[in-house]
Amino acid sequence: MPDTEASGSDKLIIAGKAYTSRLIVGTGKYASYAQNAEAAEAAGAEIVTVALRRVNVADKGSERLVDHVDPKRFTYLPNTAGCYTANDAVRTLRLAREAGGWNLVKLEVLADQKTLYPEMEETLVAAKALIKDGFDVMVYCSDDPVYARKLEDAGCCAIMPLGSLIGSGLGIQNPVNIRLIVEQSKVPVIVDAGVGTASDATIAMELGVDGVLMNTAIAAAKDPVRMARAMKHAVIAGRESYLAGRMPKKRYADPSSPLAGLI
Amino acid sequence: MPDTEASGSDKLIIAGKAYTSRLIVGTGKYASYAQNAEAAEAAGAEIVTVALRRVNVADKGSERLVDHVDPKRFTYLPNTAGCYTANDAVRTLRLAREAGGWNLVKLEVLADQKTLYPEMEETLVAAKALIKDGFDVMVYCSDDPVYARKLEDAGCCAIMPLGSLIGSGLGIQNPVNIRLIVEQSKVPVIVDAGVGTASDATIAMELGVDGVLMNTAIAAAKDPVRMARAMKHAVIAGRESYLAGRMPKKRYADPSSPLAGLI
Amino acid sequence: MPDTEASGSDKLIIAGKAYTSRLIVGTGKYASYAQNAEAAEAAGAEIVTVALRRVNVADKGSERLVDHVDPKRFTYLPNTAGCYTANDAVRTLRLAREAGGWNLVKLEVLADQKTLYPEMEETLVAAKALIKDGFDVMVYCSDDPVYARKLEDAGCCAIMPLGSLIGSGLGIQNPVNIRLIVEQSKVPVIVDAGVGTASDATIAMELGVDGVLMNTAIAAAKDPVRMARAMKHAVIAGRESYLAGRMPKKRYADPSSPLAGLI
Amino acid sequence: MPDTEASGSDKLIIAGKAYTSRLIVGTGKYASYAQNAEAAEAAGAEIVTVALRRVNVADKGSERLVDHVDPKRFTYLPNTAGCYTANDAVRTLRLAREAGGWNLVKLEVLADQKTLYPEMEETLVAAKALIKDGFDVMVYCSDDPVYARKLEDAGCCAIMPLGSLIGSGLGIQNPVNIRLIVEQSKVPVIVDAGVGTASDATIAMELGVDGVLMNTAIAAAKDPVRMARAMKHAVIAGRESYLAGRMPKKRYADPSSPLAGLI
Amino acid sequence: MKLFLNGEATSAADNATVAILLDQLGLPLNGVAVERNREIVPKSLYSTIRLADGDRIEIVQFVGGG
Amino acid sequence: MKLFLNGEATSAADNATVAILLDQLGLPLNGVAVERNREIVPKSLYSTIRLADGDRIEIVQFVGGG
Amino acid sequence: MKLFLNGEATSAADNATVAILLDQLGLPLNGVAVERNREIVPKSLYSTIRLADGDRIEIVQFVGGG
Amino acid sequence: MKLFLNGEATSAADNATVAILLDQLGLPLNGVAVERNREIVPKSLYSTIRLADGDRIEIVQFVGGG
Repeated sequence: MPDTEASGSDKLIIAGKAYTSRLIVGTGKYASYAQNAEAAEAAGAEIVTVALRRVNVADKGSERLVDHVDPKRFTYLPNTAGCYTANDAVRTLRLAREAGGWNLVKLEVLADQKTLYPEMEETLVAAKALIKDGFDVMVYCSDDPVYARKLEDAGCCAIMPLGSLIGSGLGIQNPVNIRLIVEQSKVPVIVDAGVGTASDATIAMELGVDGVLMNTAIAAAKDPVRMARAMKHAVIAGRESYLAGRMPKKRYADPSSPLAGLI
Repeated sequence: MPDTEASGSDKLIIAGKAYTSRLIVGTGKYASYAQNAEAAEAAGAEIVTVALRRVNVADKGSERLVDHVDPKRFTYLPNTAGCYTANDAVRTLRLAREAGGWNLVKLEVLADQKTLYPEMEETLVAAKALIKDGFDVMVYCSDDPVYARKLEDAGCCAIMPLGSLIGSGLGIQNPVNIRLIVEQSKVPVIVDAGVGTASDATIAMELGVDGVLMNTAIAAAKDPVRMARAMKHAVIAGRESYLAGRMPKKRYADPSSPLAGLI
Repeated sequence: MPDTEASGSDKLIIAGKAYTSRLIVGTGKYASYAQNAEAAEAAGAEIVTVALRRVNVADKGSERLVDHVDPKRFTYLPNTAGCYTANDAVRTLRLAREAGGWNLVKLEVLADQKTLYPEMEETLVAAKALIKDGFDVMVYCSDDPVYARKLEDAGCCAIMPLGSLIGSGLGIQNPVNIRLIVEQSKVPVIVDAGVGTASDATIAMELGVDGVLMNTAIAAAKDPVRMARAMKHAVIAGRESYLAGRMPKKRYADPSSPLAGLI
Repeated sequence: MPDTEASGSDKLIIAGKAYTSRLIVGTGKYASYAQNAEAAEAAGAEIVTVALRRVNVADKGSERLVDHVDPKRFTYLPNTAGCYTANDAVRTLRLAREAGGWNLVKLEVLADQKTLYPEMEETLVAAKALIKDGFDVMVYCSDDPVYARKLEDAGCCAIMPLGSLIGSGLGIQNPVNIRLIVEQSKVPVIVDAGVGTASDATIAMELGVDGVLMNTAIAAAKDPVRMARAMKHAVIAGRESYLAGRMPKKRYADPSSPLAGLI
Repeated sequence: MKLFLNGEATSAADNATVAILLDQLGLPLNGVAVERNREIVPKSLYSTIRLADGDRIEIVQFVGGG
Repeated sequence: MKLFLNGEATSAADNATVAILLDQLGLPLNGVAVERNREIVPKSLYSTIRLADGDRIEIVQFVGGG
Repeated sequence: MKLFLNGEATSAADNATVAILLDQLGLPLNGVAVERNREIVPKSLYSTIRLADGDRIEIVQFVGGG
Repeated sequence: MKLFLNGEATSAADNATVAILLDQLGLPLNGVAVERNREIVPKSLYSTIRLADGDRIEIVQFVGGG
């Protein structure tokens, strides 16, 4: 099957581990964990982001994510959503490591609730602390190529610039910066946040990024499972297109049929 | 397999015949008929456009398309590329029907060599003549929704507006007109010409068109076979995305992780 | 004053008459004829489009356009808004000529009320009839470069392709077609309909069109008179920019200060 | 004259001083200081950026900027182009203050020669040092709204995010971030770098920024003086358009002429 | 006599000319155009052409439009 | 006799049928279409229709095209 | 004794270990992490570390998030 | 004595002041700034501050820049 062939020769390597899928999906905002699991399945995802929260002591009966999205089948990627300081983020991820036993984490330190824009100074501080502490840090960041380089120099294993604001669905706002980050990075670059529809993901991949991370675009679609499938194909399409190398644009027409032999 | 499931319940019907693939590919501009066949395979295409030309009496040894792209496996869609009058187009397609025995044809009457823009008056004249003569006419046309309606009223079995100039790779220039044509048409709408890269095809499908026809985007890519595979996924991605229904765009951020239970 | 200098050496010639302003404004949808007149003034317009309607016999006291927008100061350009056939358009403009005594008219034959898209076949028929009858015809049309050529060949004195649907404010949907029309035309090309904000007008002019015609963008702005002034500057800006010739785009940075002599 | 009336009631206030023009121009890359002066004149600029460099002891006869662009007529805004550290930038501006006796400066600390992207950490350090030292600091920065806030909190008198890379002419890459900065800022926001043509400036102003700073777009145009005039109008157009408030966009058409009274 | 003026039935003095009708309506001779039974009436003939019973008259003027 | 085949002068045996011509050219009966003096020749008549001196013959086939 | 569990006052058996607390709460040992007075408690010590009156305990687990 | 002026070795009269140096270079007192061994020299001291052998002097002025 073409896909497997393709992916067979084209893996995404994060912190030394190879993945076939270049689509990472979130596990928030779904109608149910069951739908969530079905969507992750349809997306062909191998990595899912998860949040860490207090257990609900009052309501023990409440459903648990792990009962639907099997941590043995999907790599759990704990995030620090809701953290506005380096300290909170580091504390959260240490607990995550204790709870799950995994070193691979997604760091995000946010500046404010209105934009959820990354707080780059705090993010860099947290990244350095976590790397010193033995974590493999995939870092959510702005599309500032200078800060992206600092995060890579600090030892982050994946640079994850936003396409646009988290949950906005406004697509890739600044393709030039994403391209600059791709050109300079030696670790995987993954567009995190902003994708709103399938073509956004294809466009991101065509810029040469190594993967895409999304949540709302799937969870808030009218039919999340179908959109998850759309995104699976959109990411493959963009990756293959980038590797195939697009045709040059022309200002005028260029016939596709031979001019010779016309009756 | 998700794809088949999806397509299983979602066929493209042209002139009463059902197709699983929504990607129609041309057979021009390839390095060889062998590469051409491999690309059509990778694209998962079921319909390929072909041109009609004088046999090369001098050089009988020359390769023949039919020896590489099997007409039993792929539906041959004869075009009228190179025709600048209704008469030439009708004459060409009558010969094509005699040569192949098929009624399904692609009509294109062009205005000039520089733009290869459709000559709409002549196109409408030719469409009426061909339909009277028993042809199933898929018609290449401008994105003028008024003419699209006239062509549908005349009995064309598929409306095929250009995304941008043939061979230009400039993508979908006028999404509003394409959308208007989709909203008004009862027969399949297929974007013909203009696609330059995978995301262009995804964007076209997200507008609600029923399929995409392309040649140069695949044949002129650095790796045509890989681009063909990219286009296969791009068209599926766009179709599924359209059917799934995208999330609404937001001016500000919207968190994907729960606010409750933060430590 | 720069403006006058500029315009002094750069006139818009329509049907043998020279105009300094390249902005034509409508006279519909305003809160009052008084505001209408103030806006036309602020726009620096020399031509205003007007409609022809039955006199209101019942209410003789009703205000009259001519009392606010002086036909001696502004060239009245009668339109055929509301006409869906060539016959209605021709009949309307013959009455307009009798009422005003002017030969210069704006022809528009519309296809349907939902899109108000030009009905190109009828438009061409009407254009030929009016030109035969001695009118100077400025013609509202689609952005189909082939039909634009036919209208010019028929003798129209200005080709006026839509930027996007009348009253939609969606801007210039298809810059490629507008560019093709500009490149081929020997008579003035004026973008008619679609402009929603000042930058739309600047973009249109930067494509090389000779002028812009708008109504809703000014009349439906929160402050119509101020928007009229904005449009005046936007059209001059786009014209001067087109004539000045823009800098080439670069993929990377290029310093504006000398590298030599740094301390 | 409309313009003056408009500007009369709408001044740009920087560090307590009011300016009528919202267009700041550079003085680099011109064919000659004479052309430079003519362009600044045509742009209607009141502020020009200047660089500080070693005097050329060898060639005393060389032309001097001050002999063409009179510091009494134009506010000289010394920049720190070519500085890659906070120390170099501070040292340069202290010399500039001594040379010219002005407190108003443009701070830019760059990350690398390829992108000339702002080095935000160093920029913030330099801004604090300069403000402590009594400078009025207009700061070139990325479009990161979080850092923009830090620079404003540090006391900068104008926030100047890039539209795109210096000298690239790629326009406003991220309108969403520019909008966020505009919404949050209490000091003037001026788009610095990236403008390539007049419509870019209009688009920037329509986002609500208080001004635009450019150099290459004018100096590298085929006709710099004419482009300077274009930019003057483009900035006024965008400002007036923003203040006037644009019409809403519509998916379908909306007639500009009355439906009543049709014959 | 009876006329259909701008689509509505009305009456006018027998043998009234176009000029008389416009006067009766309080309309100026300029700035309007008159169509009689689908035929434009030239201003030069306003005072000579007499209307006939049942005539369909259209009187139009310029209004704001885009 | 003389024929104009695909725009070029050529010669064929007198009274040759379309089938004979195709055979002489080493072309298959299928996958091609034949036009004689602007009239399509149905495959069913290839063996019966005889060509005449000066006939303008077009023989076409499918080639790659977009 | 009194504890502050996930920000709310609660009570537990004197000298209760973390393991006992989790058991009392009906929580599994796996899939959760426990913080005592801002210090993470390694799973290996759940049965040995005894809680003290007034301890501030956080017990967290993975939930859906993006 | 020897000076390093704008990065290049040059010589000046012993005990020369900044004012003397500028004069010797044919430079105006205004529109330039002078740095001596990384320290800015205020215009007010141009005539009093005497340069010393080996001083590193920077003299800068405004040029076109964006």
